[in-house]
Amino acid sequence: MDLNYSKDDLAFRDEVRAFLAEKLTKELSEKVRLGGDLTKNDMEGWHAILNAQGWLAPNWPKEHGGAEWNAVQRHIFDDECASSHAPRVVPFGLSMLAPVLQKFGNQLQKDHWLPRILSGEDWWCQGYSEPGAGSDLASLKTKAVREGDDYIVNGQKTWTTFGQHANMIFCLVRTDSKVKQQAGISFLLIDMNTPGIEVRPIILLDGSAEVNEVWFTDVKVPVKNLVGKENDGWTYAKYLLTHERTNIAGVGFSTAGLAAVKRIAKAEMSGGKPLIQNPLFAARVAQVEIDLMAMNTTNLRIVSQAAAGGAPGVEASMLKVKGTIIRQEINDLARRAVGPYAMPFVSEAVEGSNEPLPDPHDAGPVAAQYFNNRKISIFGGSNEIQRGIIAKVKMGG
Amino acid sequence: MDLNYSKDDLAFRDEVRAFLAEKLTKELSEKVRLGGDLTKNDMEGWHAILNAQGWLAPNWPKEHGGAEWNAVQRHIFDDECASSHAPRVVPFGLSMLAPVLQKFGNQLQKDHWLPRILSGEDWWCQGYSEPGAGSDLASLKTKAVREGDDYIVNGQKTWTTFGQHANMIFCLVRTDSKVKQQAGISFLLIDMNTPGIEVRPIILLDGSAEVNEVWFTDVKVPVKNLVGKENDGWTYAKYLLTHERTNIAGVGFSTAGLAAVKRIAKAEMSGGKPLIQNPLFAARVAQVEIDLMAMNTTNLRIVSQAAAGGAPGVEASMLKVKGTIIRQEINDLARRAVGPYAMPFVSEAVEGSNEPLPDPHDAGPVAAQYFNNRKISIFGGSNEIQRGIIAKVKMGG
Amino acid sequence: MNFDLTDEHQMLQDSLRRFLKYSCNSKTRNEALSSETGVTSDLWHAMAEMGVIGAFFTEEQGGFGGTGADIALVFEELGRANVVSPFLDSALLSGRVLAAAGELDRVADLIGGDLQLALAHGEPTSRYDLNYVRTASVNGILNGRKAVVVNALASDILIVSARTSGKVYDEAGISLYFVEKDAAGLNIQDYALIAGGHAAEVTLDNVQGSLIGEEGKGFALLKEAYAIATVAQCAETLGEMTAATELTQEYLVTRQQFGRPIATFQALAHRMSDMLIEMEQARSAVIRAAGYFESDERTRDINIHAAKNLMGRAGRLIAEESIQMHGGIAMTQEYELAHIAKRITMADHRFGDTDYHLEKFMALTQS
Amino acid sequence: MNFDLTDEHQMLQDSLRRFLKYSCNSKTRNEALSSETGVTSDLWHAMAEMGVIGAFFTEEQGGFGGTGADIALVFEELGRANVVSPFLDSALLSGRVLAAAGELDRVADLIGGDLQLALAHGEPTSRYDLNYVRTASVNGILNGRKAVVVNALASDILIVSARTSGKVYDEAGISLYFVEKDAAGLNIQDYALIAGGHAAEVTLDNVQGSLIGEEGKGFALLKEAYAIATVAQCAETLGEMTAATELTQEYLVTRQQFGRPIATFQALAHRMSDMLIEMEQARSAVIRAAGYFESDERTRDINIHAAKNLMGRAGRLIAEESIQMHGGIAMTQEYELAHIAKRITMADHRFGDTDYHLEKFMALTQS
Repeated sequence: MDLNYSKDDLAFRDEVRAFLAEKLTKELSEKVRLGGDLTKNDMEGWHAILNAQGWLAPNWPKEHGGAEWNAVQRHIFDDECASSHAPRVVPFGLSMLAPVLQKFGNQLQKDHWLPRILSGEDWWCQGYSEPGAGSDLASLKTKAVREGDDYIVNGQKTWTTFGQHANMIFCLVRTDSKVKQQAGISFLLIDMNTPGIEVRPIILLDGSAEVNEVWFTDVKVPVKNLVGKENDGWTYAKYLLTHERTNIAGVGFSTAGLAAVKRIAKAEMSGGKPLIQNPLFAARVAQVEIDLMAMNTTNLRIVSQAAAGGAPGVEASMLKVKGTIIRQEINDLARRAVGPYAMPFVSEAVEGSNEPLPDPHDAGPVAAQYFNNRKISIFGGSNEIQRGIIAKVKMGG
Repeated sequence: MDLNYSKDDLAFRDEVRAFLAEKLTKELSEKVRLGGDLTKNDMEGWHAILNAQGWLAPNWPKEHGGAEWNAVQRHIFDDECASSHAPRVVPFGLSMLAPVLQKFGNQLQKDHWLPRILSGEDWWCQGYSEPGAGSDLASLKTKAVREGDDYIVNGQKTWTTFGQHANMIFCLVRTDSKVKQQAGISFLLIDMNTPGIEVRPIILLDGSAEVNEVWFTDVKVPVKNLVGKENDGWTYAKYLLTHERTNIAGVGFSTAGLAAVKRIAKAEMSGGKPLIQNPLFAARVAQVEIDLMAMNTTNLRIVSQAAAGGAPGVEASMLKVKGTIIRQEINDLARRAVGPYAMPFVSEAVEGSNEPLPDPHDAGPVAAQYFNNRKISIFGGSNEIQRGIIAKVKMGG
Repeated sequence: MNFDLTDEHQMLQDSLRRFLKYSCNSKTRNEALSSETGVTSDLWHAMAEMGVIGAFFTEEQGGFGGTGADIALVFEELGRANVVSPFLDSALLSGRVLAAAGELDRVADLIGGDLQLALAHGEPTSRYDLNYVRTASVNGILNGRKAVVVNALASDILIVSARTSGKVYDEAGISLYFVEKDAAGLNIQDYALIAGGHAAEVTLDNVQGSLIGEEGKGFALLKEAYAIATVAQCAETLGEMTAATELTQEYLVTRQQFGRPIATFQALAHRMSDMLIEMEQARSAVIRAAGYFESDERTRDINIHAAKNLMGRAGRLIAEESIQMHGGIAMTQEYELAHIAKRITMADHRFGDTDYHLEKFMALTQS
Repeated sequence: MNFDLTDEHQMLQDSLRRFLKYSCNSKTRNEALSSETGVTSDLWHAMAEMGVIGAFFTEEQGGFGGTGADIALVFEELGRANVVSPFLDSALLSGRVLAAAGELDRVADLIGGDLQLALAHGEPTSRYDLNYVRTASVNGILNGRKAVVVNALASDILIVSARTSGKVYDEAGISLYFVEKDAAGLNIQDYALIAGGHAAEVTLDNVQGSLIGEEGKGFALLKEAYAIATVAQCAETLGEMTAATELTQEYLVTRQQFGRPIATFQALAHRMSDMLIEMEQARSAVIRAAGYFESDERTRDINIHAAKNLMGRAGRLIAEESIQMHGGIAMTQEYELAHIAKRITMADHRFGDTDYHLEKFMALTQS
């Protein structure tokens, strides 16, 4: 057992740091740090910079242009990016669709779509959830009916993140309604510019407009855009869900968030002393820091097992639950830390303005972030679903 | 709305205080305060003192010799007894069996058994739980078969508190095994001196020996000892269970326990200062004190509604859950407060000795009390059962 | 001891609840939310006519109530209906300062619904410390900055605290002033609040103020007004928590997943039970804070600190669990719960947060 | 970075686990519990022969291990098998003090299994403060009282801390002494411990001691020995928590209520999931405390304080939830879980509790 980074790891970390110091602009990182909404250009720009460096796809095999880093390297990269406040790479094409195509796509599909994900030519979004389905993903109702060389798709998807930016969507659709729920589902790739598709924004409680409803009315999708076999989509969906769970513990985000809490609490005064010296607040900070230190090691233990061949199954669920609890606790500490300055409503997205924040500690976005991040324990398989998975694996039933 | 005691209430409180000051010996109250095990004599003596005063049976109607206090008076009495460290009155005859007899017993049974409960001539224990039944009370297996003027009882009861002292036991027994669980149960009164009954102590994890297994082998019970109708016992059992829940919030115990925690924390030194000045410990104490203040009012609100005619149903479950959480939290604080002195094992019950405790703050019993009181969220309908009741009443299903 | 409402309170509660049910809905609220100042003057006047503002003041002050119980009753109903309107800041907090200072003409205007006020007391680094005043007054000329002044833009006149003597955390030496909205040197940088309504950063650059009450004695007035405002805030939050819990109960019973109502999933059912238990505790805490408001100061303050701490903890549980059990729908702005949850959470940032009141409680009970 | 056990550690773990499974059961434990001193000498010697005690010391000290990882591995196995034996106090804590003081002959006896020790350091009002020493030494004549001295009665010789200079909380001026068991003026009031084993109140009334190491420099030795003892305690508790969790899992799957295994009740299933998550966190905390033991002192201490705090919190959860989910059976002394839960809980009272270590952690990370 050795908890220290190897020489190679340290060299890799230096390389990442140098890269971030050179390529990540102060303007962009400040926007990320302050929780500002990134424009499409911001995200595409960072995507292109990573692609030019060959670091866009850590998990992809080298043959497809991936970096093939090991678990420790991926962890180092995520960590450095989070603490430098680099933008999060949009995962839908890179980390979700790509593994499915690489495993289940045909050669034509691989050759066509994978390079376009790297180049940024396609911006993918995800068509999984439906209104009324919630955690019960398999109860989906969007239908695809075969007509000649096309499927005709009708129905509605929801919670589609960045649907307003995307030109492509991968969808789960029902191609057979007579069989039981999980059977009869297919996996389709759909051009968002096809007639009959409408995207409507959903404003979240913090005022942000990242997620959307996507409506399909008689949308024609060529049969060549079916991945794998008809009615076998549930298999691919489950495979995707395990691969969705990279960086699921969110250790990097929590680390950056905790640093921000400490920074605020050193500046904020309470009873004539810095808030960080208030024992009750300091104890809250210390407890979550201790949990995060352990989480960091739990994460490394699990991902290093995964690198060694074990698939992260129930462990991914554990990381998800505890990781979101820690992140949400840090969000809660941040809103407490800023005191009355948590109250102002500051949202460039909604107001379209960019006024200076009203307080001395960049406090503006912390309450919005607190509310926005309530989602992380709901979306991507709620914590209740994850607890059910853990119990089932560990105790059967 | 008026949160203050009325003049009459205050006069009643003074009367209770004067009574306790006169009748409760220092020796007995110290034994209670230090969590010592009370002897049978201790308990019978206190029972007799209360009976002489006419205060033994607050809930009984006056015709049977009860005090017929209102909810506020009962609360005052419980509160004063707890803060004076009076012994708890053994409830099995007084608060459990008596209401059942008063409502469902025949005249002969009432005339015979009720006076003997008051006089202390009979010491009752409870034969409800069975091994393997747990929270699923209706799955009981102890059988009573009618033979002439007798039932022949075979089976086993468990968790029978003070079974070693009792001369009578009220039992749920199965008189018909062909019907579904709740049906086919009868309510029998059984003399513990009948041949075929054996009582075996169960040592609890804190070393105490209060509860017992009771074994029945061909035990003859006269049919006149059947309460109500054969196979209708479940109705009486449920009635008893609601009446079991007097003083269910345990506010008095918590109040006394919290005072003890504060007393210890003022004497105990940490880093050169009294522990009560340590902000982390003080915050724990303050939080539970705040919860307890609210609980006190919740309790009064609920019992005063009950006095006004409403039956405490789901509210009793709420009091049980929150009341046990608060009591257990106070037990936890007490064990923390005494530091390393929580570790010694001090149990007069097991060791039969009465050596002075090894520390300066009467710390000896606090860890044992912590472990012993894990039972309060398990016995008498576990907190899981109570949460189920609340959800069922509030949301159906 | 008696937990029943008086007949008068029962009538007030009934009529308020009926009125708010009829006149407050997401449409009127969204109008208030998106209005320039956060105030809906129709609602304000209608409520004033019902005597709601009068209930905040004693008969000697020109009102017909003024007890903790009167005020808790009104604010619980406002919370239950999720009303966004500055009754707390404009009418109660500011009004009680003026009433205690003997400014009864202004109070009469307030009760009539014809006056909007704002109390500019907190400063950028005061956090929740009531004795922190750096803004200085020399012969009534004020200089300094006031932070997150709720209702500043909509107010007809500002009440501003300033230091006439002493050091920044001293209780003595704090004075109160009227400042006209059009006073030279006054700047109001207005912004919307997350939970609805507006506030502003107020800067004073050689602004002329006119003294309220006695010079240097403002702290006692502020402390008293903040105490009753804290009771009101707790009661309002209790109403909001009730609304959130009822919505969640209803959702659990209605919403189907895996072929059955999610209320039948035991993990959720048990968590709902815990929420309902904490609701009873929260109600008790508010009853105590309101019921002991007229007791001696120590008893009053202990129960107020206890209540605000308990509401902070229970409020967090109710808001977070309500969102989590709803799932995605609760994340959307158009669903009622999102708004309620924001109000519950933001209440923790008013008049001292969970830990602030815990420390005050500790100081009073563990010395 | 590498989380795998070395081949040597894997072998040690396998052989220990096999041995303990074979030789430790409730019968042997009850013998230890009811014995006069709490020590089972057969087990002690057998373990010493396996090299268990040698693993606590470096090669220079006469052992063949001594790292945080060596020690955590052994104590986790002891915990997993719920062994009641004073390895922690007699061999590790006392032994590491002697090894650091250069008393290598004694260490050799200890490794051979032929010596029982006890460290008499804490005092009736020292709580967890390591620098609190009131017991005084004047020319090696000791006067004072030592509290809850684990293994005192069974020890062959006592190690006693006493103050040779300075005030009661000073780190400088603490000296260490051997005190013979039959020394005049020494009184040992022995008692059993809740979690098994024995301890004693030790009073010293003009007792002759013989100096260990340098006069006045004892604190550094104590601090180092307490640090490794804390790691060992965390590892042992981790083993016990693993045992409790496994028992509970098994019980949930086996136990039927209302006609089905209680593992299928979702509320319990979800709570078990939370326990399993905290078990992973606890394991990580122990890995860190052990793995960083050889780092710089600050890194080492941060990770030890973090671990003991986390074990305190997770341990409480595991012990209390295991009992609650078992129900009545867990309340009985004869059921294995009762014993395990007591050991987990009582670990919070050794070498500083949950809050003590949180405060130490705060001091190191928030300055």
